[in-house]
Amino acid sequence: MKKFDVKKAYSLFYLIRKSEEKIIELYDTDKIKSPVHLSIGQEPVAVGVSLALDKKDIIFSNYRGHAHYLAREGNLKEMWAELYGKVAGSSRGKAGSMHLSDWSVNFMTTSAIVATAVPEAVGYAYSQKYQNNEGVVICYHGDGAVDEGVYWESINFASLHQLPILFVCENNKYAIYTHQDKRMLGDSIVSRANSFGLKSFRVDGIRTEDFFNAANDSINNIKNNSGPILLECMTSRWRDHVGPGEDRHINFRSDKELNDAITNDDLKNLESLINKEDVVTIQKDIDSQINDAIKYSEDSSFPGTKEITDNVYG
Amino acid sequence: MKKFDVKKAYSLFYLIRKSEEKIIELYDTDKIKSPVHLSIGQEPVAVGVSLALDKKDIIFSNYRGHAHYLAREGNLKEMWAELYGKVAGSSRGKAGSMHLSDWSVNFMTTSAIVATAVPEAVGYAYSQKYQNNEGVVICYHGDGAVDEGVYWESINFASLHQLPILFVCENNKYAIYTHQDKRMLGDSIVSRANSFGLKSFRVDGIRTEDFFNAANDSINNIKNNSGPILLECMTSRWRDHVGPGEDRHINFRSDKELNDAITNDDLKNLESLINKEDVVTIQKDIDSQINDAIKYSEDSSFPGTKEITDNVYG
Amino acid sequence: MDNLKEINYGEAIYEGCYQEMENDDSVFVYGLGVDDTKGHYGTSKDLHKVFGAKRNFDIPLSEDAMTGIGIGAALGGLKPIYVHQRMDFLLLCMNQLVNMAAKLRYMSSGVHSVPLVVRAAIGRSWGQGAQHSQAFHSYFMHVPGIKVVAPTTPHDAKGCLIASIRDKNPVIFVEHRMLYSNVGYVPEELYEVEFGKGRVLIEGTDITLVGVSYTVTDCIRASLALKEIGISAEVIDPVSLSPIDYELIRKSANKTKKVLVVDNGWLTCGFAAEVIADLGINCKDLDLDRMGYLESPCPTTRVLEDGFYPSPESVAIKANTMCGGDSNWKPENISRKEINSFKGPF
Amino acid sequence: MDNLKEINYGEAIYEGCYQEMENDDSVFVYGLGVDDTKGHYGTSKDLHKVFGAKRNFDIPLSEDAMTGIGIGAALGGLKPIYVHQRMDFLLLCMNQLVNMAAKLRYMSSGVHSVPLVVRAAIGRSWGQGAQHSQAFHSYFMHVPGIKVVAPTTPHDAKGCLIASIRDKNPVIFVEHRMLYSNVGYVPEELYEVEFGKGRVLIEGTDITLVGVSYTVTDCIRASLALKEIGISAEVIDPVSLSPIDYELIRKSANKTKKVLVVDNGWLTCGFAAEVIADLGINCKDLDLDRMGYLESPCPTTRVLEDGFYPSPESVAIKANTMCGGDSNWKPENISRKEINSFKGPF
Ligand SMILES: Cc1ncc(C[n+]2csc(CCOP(=O)(O)OP(=O)(O)O)c2C)c(N)n1
Ligand SMILES: Cc1ncc(C[n+]2csc(CCOP(=O)(O)OP(=O)(O)O)c2C)c(N)n1
Ligand SMILES: [Mg+2]
Ligand SMILES: [Mg+2]
Repeated sequence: MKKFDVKKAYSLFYLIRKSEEKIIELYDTDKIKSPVHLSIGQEPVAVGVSLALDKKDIIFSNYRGHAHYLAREGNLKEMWAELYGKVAGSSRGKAGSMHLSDWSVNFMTTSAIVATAVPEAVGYAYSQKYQNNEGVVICYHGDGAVDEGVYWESINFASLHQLPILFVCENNKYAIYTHQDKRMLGDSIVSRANSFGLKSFRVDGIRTEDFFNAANDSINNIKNNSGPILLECMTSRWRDHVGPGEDRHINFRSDKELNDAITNDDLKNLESLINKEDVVTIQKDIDSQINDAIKYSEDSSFPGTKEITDNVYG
Repeated sequence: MKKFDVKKAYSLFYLIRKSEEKIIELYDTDKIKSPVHLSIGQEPVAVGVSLALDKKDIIFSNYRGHAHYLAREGNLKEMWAELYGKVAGSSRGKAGSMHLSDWSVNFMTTSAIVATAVPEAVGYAYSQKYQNNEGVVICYHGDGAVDEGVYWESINFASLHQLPILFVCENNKYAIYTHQDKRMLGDSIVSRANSFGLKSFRVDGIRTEDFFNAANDSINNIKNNSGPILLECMTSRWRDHVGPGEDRHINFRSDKELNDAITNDDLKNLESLINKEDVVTIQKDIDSQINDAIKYSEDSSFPGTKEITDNVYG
Repeated sequence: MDNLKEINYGEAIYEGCYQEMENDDSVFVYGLGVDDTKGHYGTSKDLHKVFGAKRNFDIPLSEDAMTGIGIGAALGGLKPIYVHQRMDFLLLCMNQLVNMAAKLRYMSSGVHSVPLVVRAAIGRSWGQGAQHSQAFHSYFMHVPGIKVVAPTTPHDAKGCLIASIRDKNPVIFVEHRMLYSNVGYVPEELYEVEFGKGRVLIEGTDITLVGVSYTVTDCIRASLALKEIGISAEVIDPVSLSPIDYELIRKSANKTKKVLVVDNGWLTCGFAAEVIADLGINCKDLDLDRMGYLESPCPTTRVLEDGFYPSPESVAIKANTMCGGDSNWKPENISRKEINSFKGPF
Repeated sequence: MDNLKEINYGEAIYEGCYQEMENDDSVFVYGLGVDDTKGHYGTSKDLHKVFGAKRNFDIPLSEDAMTGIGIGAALGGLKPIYVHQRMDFLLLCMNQLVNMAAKLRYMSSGVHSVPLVVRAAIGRSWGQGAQHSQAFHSYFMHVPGIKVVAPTTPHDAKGCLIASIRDKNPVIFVEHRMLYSNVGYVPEELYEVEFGKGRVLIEGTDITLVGVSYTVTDCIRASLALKEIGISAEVIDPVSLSPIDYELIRKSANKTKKVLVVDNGWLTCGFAAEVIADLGINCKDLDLDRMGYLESPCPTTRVLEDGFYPSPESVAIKANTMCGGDSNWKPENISRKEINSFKGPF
């Protein structure tokens, strides 16, 4: 079992927050050649979960994947270059923000079609069991994903075969602007999943540490053959569903709801737990990493049009 | 609320049983131009449910639909002619056994793709509510249908909108030769559906009357705005999944399981509750109806090949 | 049709929908986000405020069931319009559309009808990548029992939508994101654009250009560029893809003897293949060719994306070559406001 | 390839699968009923007894997820074979196949590969009706990133299956129920049939007949009937549909100057349209035509069903007419054992 490492948590959290803020800052220049779904507000989940993982564990994510990727300690430069659509990007610009992947950190794939990578994660877990491999599969998805039938088909198979997989539902309560209450009767993701034979728990924390603890326990249980587990992680998306903007003008949620979330920002809390000097060092280091990554991306070239039809078939 | 009418129950049950037996008898002649999925053994569900219905109620069924159709007092002659592939059939031979439909008795449609008519039933229920119509929708489906994601999507919408629909899951424990235990963890159809906000009950009866009582209560509740309900009706399929034969040679279930079901045949029980004379009259009447239907089908002609492309568009 | 108003494509769809909802209580509109403040590019904006939530409502992310629910509601006497933000999502609806909607009438020998309209937007703008950019009109053309329309002008958008709603059959109504801002004159009243009739948008004698949905605008722009070098290109907008107006295309082909079909999708087994096959079978001595999406998924980065799609330039170059022109000729930069001005974020 | 054995198509698939499972531990087979006593027409019979349940297992009715699960397992280094009893069920898998399987390699710029094989049987026998008879090979031909094969002979069935398993890309392996009993000589060892190569099954000079899967047998039988009236028909089996051997077909077309494509599915935007479009673009002065399913769903009753499908007779009649023959000519009744002897029940 791992222990919660506050400094590491702060550092990853800060990295994600600053990267997303940089995206917002730069977006108007049109240098980023991709729609972006920002993770600001949802960092505690990704950071908490990632700190509980081993190198061998495998991640499946979705279009809102920056936090998942960075918390996994993916390659910052390649991610930025990918957003810029440059050849130095992790997929030479073909993927963009919505389809990040990077096998060097077992960050498998991210789909822009909601819930569509969920069965892939389950299939990967099947292959882990088949091959007696060690890593646990982590499947990040939103609360909207559970509206899709394929989600329940996938869960059913995972529990039938007792596969080594942790589902991490980031419940920010909305699918775009539609509240969960308009999509399902009752607040029942956990009970639904339980009824499919999946051990399921809600994590109501706003603290990174709470998500870490839950994930750490779960991963440990899965490694001890508990079968698959679902964590419903309550969280909040601070920006608009897509793009760099805010969404208060759309009036689909109360200002208070959002303000409360912002007030409880765990970044401040984590910062308060570390000594000032370390904070400064971490911030400086990360700020310069991000600047380097942007410079790296600006310096890289665009792919040539003959690349369009490369890598369609293997 | 309706009362259980033993004579009517017996009569419908006998009609279904004899019709199916006649199909078995005739099948080798190749006069029936359609694969058949027989309902023998499952009659108590269809008869019990149908006796609880009003004319205005609407049925959606599946490829194993003979019992549903006959219990609904559909047109016996047209059904037979449809099996024969003749123009006098309810769909001029284009539908066959797997796609029976008959609007004169609100028997809407039957799909051969598992679970595929379930959302249609829900949509019809939406239209009933939209138009303030009275009839409740009945959606028959098998235990295999709940494996499909579309089932949970459909249930979710029905419960979210509190639609007037009764789901009747005929749980014969098998999808073809695959036991429920090989398809889901735990025996949890009712708890799964409950977790989706659908009031769900298991009816363990082998008696037609038990299914009637459950359906009668449910329909009554739905008419009083209870929202949708699911009845998981435990039952047994005596013949092979498809075709006129038996399936003991396949060894996928124990002989005892099947023998027990046959021993408990509710047809005998219902017969014992009616006076002998009535039994004789009913049997004679139905036997001759079936013979008439067969004669009617034999006399009808096949459609002409120019009909192939009729009714593709309206 | 006296009163013409200058409105855009999105507004034309909105107007057709609104007016037909006023006209017919059984029409309702549903889909992800149809009742949010954006209202699917304005096309369903605030309809719930006017007609109530039962006639314009948001749904759970359940494309498969929601299609069947539309079919069921149609069986129940209603006229549902299911709106999709991306045509890519129709891949989740194939079983319901092909196995049910397209077949219920036939299987019942004409008793059932399924007056369902499925509106689906082709997602192109920029950076949409492999899963938010696809067009599947040819999938639906392939299947008997479904109709397909892909209007290009605001006039046809309104008239086709009304005709689609009134049609007894399931209709796939193909929209294109880069068309919403297209402006044109549109009659104020209710009217139908008849299915199965194409339009000659520009008359010409040297070559026939046939587009689909947004690529019709590529063809128009190409024809203007070609005109400057003395090539007279006829531009055809088929409008209705199933049924399709083969006659009109054949007639033009027999006149110009050269046909370039510019698909808004992949070529293999697509719309362009269909049109060319028909001409290959029914006409003689034609020069035929086709263009469309390149044979790959759509790349995200802008430079590759620009090469992936046909453009007025690439269409003009190919047409010029087919007419015996210099293969090194390039038209002056042709402006495409809707593409260049698009700023995202999505 | 010395040791030849006479076996049928179903046995050839079984043998190819069995041998490759022996050869490669990462191959596994799953699908509805694959481990039951029938074992999908014998093609997967008792594989679980030999290789264990993890390598041959039955599944819940969850086509959508089970496709994604295969893709995920392929990403994890395995080689899954997903078996479908009817091709109609693939409509439930379109999102996974088209949006994921076909694109993961591209989106990762070549890092991912998805060596998934999807076996799907076209359901024709009799009485299968509208939902159990369909063929969707053209849907997959349409999409870059997926390969499609449709072998007709036992030899090609075995060799294509092995090649499909070893291929890095997702492959749709099209089977046809009326082919399982086809007998032919098959090498005993492991071998691959190369994708992208078609075969001239019968050489001829007057007309080219191109079939797909089962309609290849219609073409062969038609050519035998045509021979009797002095018409020499060349019969081509494309075997591989994506990639497709355009060259071979063009060459034959340039020789015979007449091509009839007999599709095993609907015509609009289908395989036949594609082949004819290619010929229309790349060859000159050809007589082209196509046949396939009639433009309706498949009717259940036998008399209508017989007219719905192409047959050796209807192919021969059309070919004869294209060759200038009497349009009232009819071939002697051509025997089709596999169709006539089929007794159901399903
Ligand atoms: C199948 C599908 N339907 C609709 C969409 C459009 N869409 C993109 S994101 C989204 C909301 C998903 O919500 P959730 O799963 O809660 O994730 P979140 O965006 O809140 O992180 C929708 C509806 C899509 N991408 N895929
Ligand atoms: C989507 C789909 N997958 C597979 C099949 C093949 N199939 C036909 S019936 C059946 C079993 C269905 O079981 P259940 O729902 O329990 O109904 P039952 O036959 O027992 O009445 C299967 C797998 C199908 N028709 N449709
Ligand atoms: Mg959400
Ligand atoms: Mg069952």
